[in-house]
Amino acid sequence: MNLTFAQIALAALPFLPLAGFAVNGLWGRRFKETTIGIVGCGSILLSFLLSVFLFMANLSGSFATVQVRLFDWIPVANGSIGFSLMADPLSLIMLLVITGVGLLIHLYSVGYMHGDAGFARFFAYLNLFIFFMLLLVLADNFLLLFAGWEGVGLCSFLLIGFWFTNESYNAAAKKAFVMNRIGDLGFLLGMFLIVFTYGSLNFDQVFTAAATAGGANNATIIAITLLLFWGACGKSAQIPLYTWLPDAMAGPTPVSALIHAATMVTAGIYLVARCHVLFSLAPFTLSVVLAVGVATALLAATIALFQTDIKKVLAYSTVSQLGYMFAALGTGAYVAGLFHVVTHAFFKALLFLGAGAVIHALHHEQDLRNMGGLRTELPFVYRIFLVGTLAISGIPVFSGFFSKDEILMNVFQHHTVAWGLLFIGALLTTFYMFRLLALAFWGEKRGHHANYVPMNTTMKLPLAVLAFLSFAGGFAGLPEFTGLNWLHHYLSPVFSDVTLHNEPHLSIGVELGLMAFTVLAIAGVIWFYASRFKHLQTRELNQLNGELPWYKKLPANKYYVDEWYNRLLVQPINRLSDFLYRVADTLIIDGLVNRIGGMVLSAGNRARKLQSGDIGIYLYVMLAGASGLFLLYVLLGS
Amino acid sequence: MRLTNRYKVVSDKKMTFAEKLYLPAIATGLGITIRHFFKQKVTISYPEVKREYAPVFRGRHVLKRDENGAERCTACGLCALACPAEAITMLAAERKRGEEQLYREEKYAEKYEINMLRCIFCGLCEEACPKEAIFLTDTHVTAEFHRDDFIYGKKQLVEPVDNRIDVSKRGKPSGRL
Amino acid sequence: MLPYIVFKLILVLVILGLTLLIATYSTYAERKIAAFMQDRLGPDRAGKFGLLQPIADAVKFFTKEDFIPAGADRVLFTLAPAIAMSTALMASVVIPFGNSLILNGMEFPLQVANLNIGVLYISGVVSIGVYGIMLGGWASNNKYSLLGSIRAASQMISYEIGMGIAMVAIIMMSGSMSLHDIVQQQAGPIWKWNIFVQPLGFIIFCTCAFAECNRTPFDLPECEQELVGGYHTEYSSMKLGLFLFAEYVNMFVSSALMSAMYFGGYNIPWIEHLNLPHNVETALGSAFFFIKIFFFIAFFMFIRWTIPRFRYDQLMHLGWRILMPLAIVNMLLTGIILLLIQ
Amino acid sequence: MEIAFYVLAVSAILSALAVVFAKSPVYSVLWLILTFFTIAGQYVLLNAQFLAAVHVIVYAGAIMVLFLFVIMLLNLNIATEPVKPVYMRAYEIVGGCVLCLTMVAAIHTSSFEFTPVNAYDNSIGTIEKLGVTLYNNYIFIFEVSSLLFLAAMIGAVILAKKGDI
Amino acid sequence: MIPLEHYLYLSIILFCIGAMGVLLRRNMIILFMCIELMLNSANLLLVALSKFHSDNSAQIFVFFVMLVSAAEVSVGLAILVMLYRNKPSTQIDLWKKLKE
Repeated sequence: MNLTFAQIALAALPFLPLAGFAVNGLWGRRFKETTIGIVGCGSILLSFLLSVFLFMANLSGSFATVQVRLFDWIPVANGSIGFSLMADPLSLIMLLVITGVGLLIHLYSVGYMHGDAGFARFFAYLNLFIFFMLLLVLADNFLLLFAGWEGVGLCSFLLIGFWFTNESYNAAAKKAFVMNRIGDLGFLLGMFLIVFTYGSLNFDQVFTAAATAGGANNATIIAITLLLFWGACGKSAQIPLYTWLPDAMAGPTPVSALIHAATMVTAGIYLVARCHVLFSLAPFTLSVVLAVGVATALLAATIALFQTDIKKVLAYSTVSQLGYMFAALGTGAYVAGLFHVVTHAFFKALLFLGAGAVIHALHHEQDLRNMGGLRTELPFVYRIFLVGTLAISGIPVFSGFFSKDEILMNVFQHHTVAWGLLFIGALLTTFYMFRLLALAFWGEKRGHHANYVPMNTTMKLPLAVLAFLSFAGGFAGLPEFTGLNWLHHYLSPVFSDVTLHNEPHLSIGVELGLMAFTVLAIAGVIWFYASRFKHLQTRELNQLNGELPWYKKLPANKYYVDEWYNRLLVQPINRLSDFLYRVADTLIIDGLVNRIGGMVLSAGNRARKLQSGDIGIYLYVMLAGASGLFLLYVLLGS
Repeated sequence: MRLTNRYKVVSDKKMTFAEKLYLPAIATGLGITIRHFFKQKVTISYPEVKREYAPVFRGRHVLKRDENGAERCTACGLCALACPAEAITMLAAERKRGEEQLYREEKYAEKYEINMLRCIFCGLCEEACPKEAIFLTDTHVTAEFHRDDFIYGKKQLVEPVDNRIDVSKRGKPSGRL
Repeated sequence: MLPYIVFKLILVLVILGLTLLIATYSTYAERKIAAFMQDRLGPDRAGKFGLLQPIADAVKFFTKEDFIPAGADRVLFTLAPAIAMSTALMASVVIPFGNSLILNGMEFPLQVANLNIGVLYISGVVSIGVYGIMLGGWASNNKYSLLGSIRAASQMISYEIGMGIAMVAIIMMSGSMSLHDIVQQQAGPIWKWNIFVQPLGFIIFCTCAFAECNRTPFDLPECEQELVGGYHTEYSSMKLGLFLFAEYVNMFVSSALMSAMYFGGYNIPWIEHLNLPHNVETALGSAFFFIKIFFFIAFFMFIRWTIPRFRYDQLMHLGWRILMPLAIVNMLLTGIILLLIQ
Repeated sequence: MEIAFYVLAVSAILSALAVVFAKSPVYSVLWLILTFFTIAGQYVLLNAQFLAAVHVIVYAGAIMVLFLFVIMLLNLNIATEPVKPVYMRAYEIVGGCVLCLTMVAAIHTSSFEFTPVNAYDNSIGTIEKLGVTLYNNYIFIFEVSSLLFLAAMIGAVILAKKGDI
Repeated sequence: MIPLEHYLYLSIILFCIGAMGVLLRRNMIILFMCIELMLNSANLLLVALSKFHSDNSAQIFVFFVMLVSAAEVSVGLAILVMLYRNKPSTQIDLWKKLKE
């Protein structure tokens, strides 16, 4: 087997973090923190360098896609499912994001987790996560992708419950796990259906088969895509499976930044984008995706307005932004969705890490009501946070502007009502982000001490880099009309077959007008909040939950979704289980088993008398039996 | 306290890998044994070749006679007194008429016994004797089957008249012991 | 066929006689060498240089009182030395004492039986040899004897494993279990000898051979200081003689094996260049083989007076935890290298 | 050849009987060793020299030494068996004979074809052939049996060890 | 050539002697030995069949039988030694309580 260097690099990529995991996981307890950090970050750095190499090679045109088949994994009737990796522009973009942001967050964690008892465990988990994530994006078939998918779910579970002595954190981890399992069920069923329909799980084969079969909107493909989307909803926290993500904030902040903002939750987007051939064949599913995306974006944004936990705000913000991405996918604008994935990875990681810096500095204080006035105290973090806020709000030149604008533009083209809702969502985004900024950094100090934990360079450096990326990342996808949309150009080979949109593009004038309108509205929101923030803050801080009017109380309590879930799903199941336990299990099954057992027991009690323990008699009987058998043979056999 | 210069300090230090292999040590050991293989042998083929005794060797006793063949011993008992092992007993008797040829003095030892199992061949009897009657020779006390036979009487001790034992060449240790 | 059978019979008798002769004179050699190493002369009374000493010993053994202790099991007590002696003698059957002689156009190999499982046969016979010692010790009805025989049994079983695995490496090299083939494979230049290919194997084999023969430093079954005489404490006269004799026969067989398996047997390096007549070459080879055997017998004796006895736990430690792993490593290495060479 | 077979067979049967009826366990062991030797002789006659050698090494060289070892270690040379009533012994001997007879009769009346199936291949018992078969067809069993050995080894050590492990 | 039946009869006889020994004797060590005897009769038959069928698989089975019996003996004797420590006798009847 002659491997090109690119293939070797590809094969090595995911296994470097795995090696890091093995080393830290097995011997981490004996290592010093420095060693653990070097092992953890070093393995990611190496895979980042390999990713960059692959990316450059791809850019320079030395290959379009690169594939390597490591070994036959599961032999099946026709051919076998290979443990094979594949990198195309889509994977490469994800690869860069995962390893790049992952590297920064690893670096940050060295400072953030300093002194924690589970330092080695933390880095081992993080490395394992990166391994599975790389497996996910590099898989060239559904099964391997599913392996990575489950793996990241596992790591997410482990890391949410990282401080496993806290019972509620464990509950959060369990919740995330169960929610993900519900989503996985859809994915799994989708896979079964794919195998059943196309007889393969290999991406190429499936897509080719689907494309040649044609027949848009037939029931099978709608079922497949809906099931896959169901899986994506679970992983990417969309309605109705979004409730685990805010709870997942129980994990350490770098985890929230890496897994629950930048990478894992975008796996759903990746899945849909990867299967765009299928989705493009099912416009009905796409409209479902759009609807779910818009609804999630708006709903999460309203909830985010009323959260008091700094990480919860960011968590709902993430859910909301993921909704944007799905909305983009729902209109068939896969590139726009992915663009937002990238920029979101930058600024949301930045925001989370910034929040982490605040939490770190304030001795693990997460409640916004106990912050305030940190602008002068933590100027570096403030600046960082400001960049992130501006980026997510969509202020021009910052990265969020370009990506969100592209989404809005595409949605406008497709569905005006959806655009209107997303526009409102964008305004809400701006509002809650500035509320967050104001509560944390502006105004006066509230209830915290002045002895801040200092930040070291390993924490500052990633923040600076991410801030730069949040600022400049948008230039990768300048608006369409400029003709400089590099990302679009780069990803075009992957999405070359997207034929859904053959409507004419909006004219430059309309586009610019919309852009200006959005920007103006956002600026208006900012001006409104900035000028009146003191009043708004005092009112909010003095208002207790019970005093809120209903329209505020509802989002403040997350629309009681968890409670409804509890009442509608969990409790009935509990009651059913209880009933089944008491009647079916105890009376019928146990009764039967016990009765049979009792019979055997009494029979055994009687038969036991035969066993005297005298081996001679046993043997004699055995011998007699053997003799009898042979005698029988002699008499009958001849 | 150092008794000799050939002492060696014993230690139980950890052996190095080379020492743990043992093979070099075995080789050195073989070297030593093979060297001895070709060394001058120290064995003497006894009955044919006899080793010279030292001049001060002290073997079995002899009771000397004088030039005329008369016993020199007068049974004075000084030897028995000097004997640290109390191996010597004697019985004195008076010389009868006509026995002048046999005994030099008027008193003689009627019985003179040395218990060779007790004797330590120190030679103090020889030193003590005023009459130069008892000497230790360079012959050995031979092995016997019975304990009684080790009590030498005059029969064994007194030198035969016709086979005098020459003790003149026997060296004396310088100074008293 | 008939001359062949006659030749075999003669060969058997000659080898039996030679074995016994060599074993007999080994006792003499042992005493002489021991004496020399201790700066003594050793036996020199019977005959010239004491050369008749073994005969005198034999006469003494035969004329001594044959004593059987009261509590002893008479049958086994008598049987044991015979077993020890006969198993010791049996091993020499497969040893190739030389290449074949060609007389009258017929080829007569100088080996009693060229079994294709020669090496296995040897280990089989060696493993039976322990019965003589065990039964002897047990039948004596003496605690010391029993201890000695139990020690002997565990020692011999333990060292058989290392020895067997060391031999496996040789078998892998030659691809045959026949000793004749193993020797033939070492013909030619001197570096074809297995000692240069299997130095580790030789050290293991040699050590195990010492233990199997109950020779110092592994003579715990009969260590005089602890167990009086070990398994032969109660024996006297020729029964004792057989036990002692068996030990020397074992030594002879071990030496023959060592020289056959590791030192080229009857091969003289580069002799094929001399273009000697076949029979002359065979004769020279046999002589050379015996020289090697004598060398190893002497080596056995040198070792005896060089190395002190091991302690029992050290013995077991050496056998199980050093020699056996080493032998396995040696075998694995041999296998890997053979695989790579192919 | 045939004489050898019958001599070996008769001595095998006699020594096997001696194993059963010997008074002292030590003698039982010795008779059993003799039986094994006769069986090894049968192997040689059946052209399975390698198996014969292995049989001697394993059974005579290892297993029986172990038996002897245990007997000596526990000092079991005195037969301490309860005397069974005569009728019981008779029952047992008759039982064994009946089993034997029925089996022989079964063989005798059966219609098995006992003629050689294939043309006899002389190289069947050689080490090379055995090795090829062992390492091609039975490699899995071979490996599993090594596990069995390991388990037996550990078990024996643990059982024989005094006190707590 | 000796007919196969003779090997069959020989191994049956040996087997039955072993079985009889198991019945007759109460000494655990001798029981063990009788079991070995029975195993060996089976081995003998296998080798004979291997020759008559010209198939060496049977000889491989003999290997495995030897192997299993070696393992069995080592564990069995270890158990025996352990039992002997508890009750200094090798009579099998004394261990009737093992049935529980």
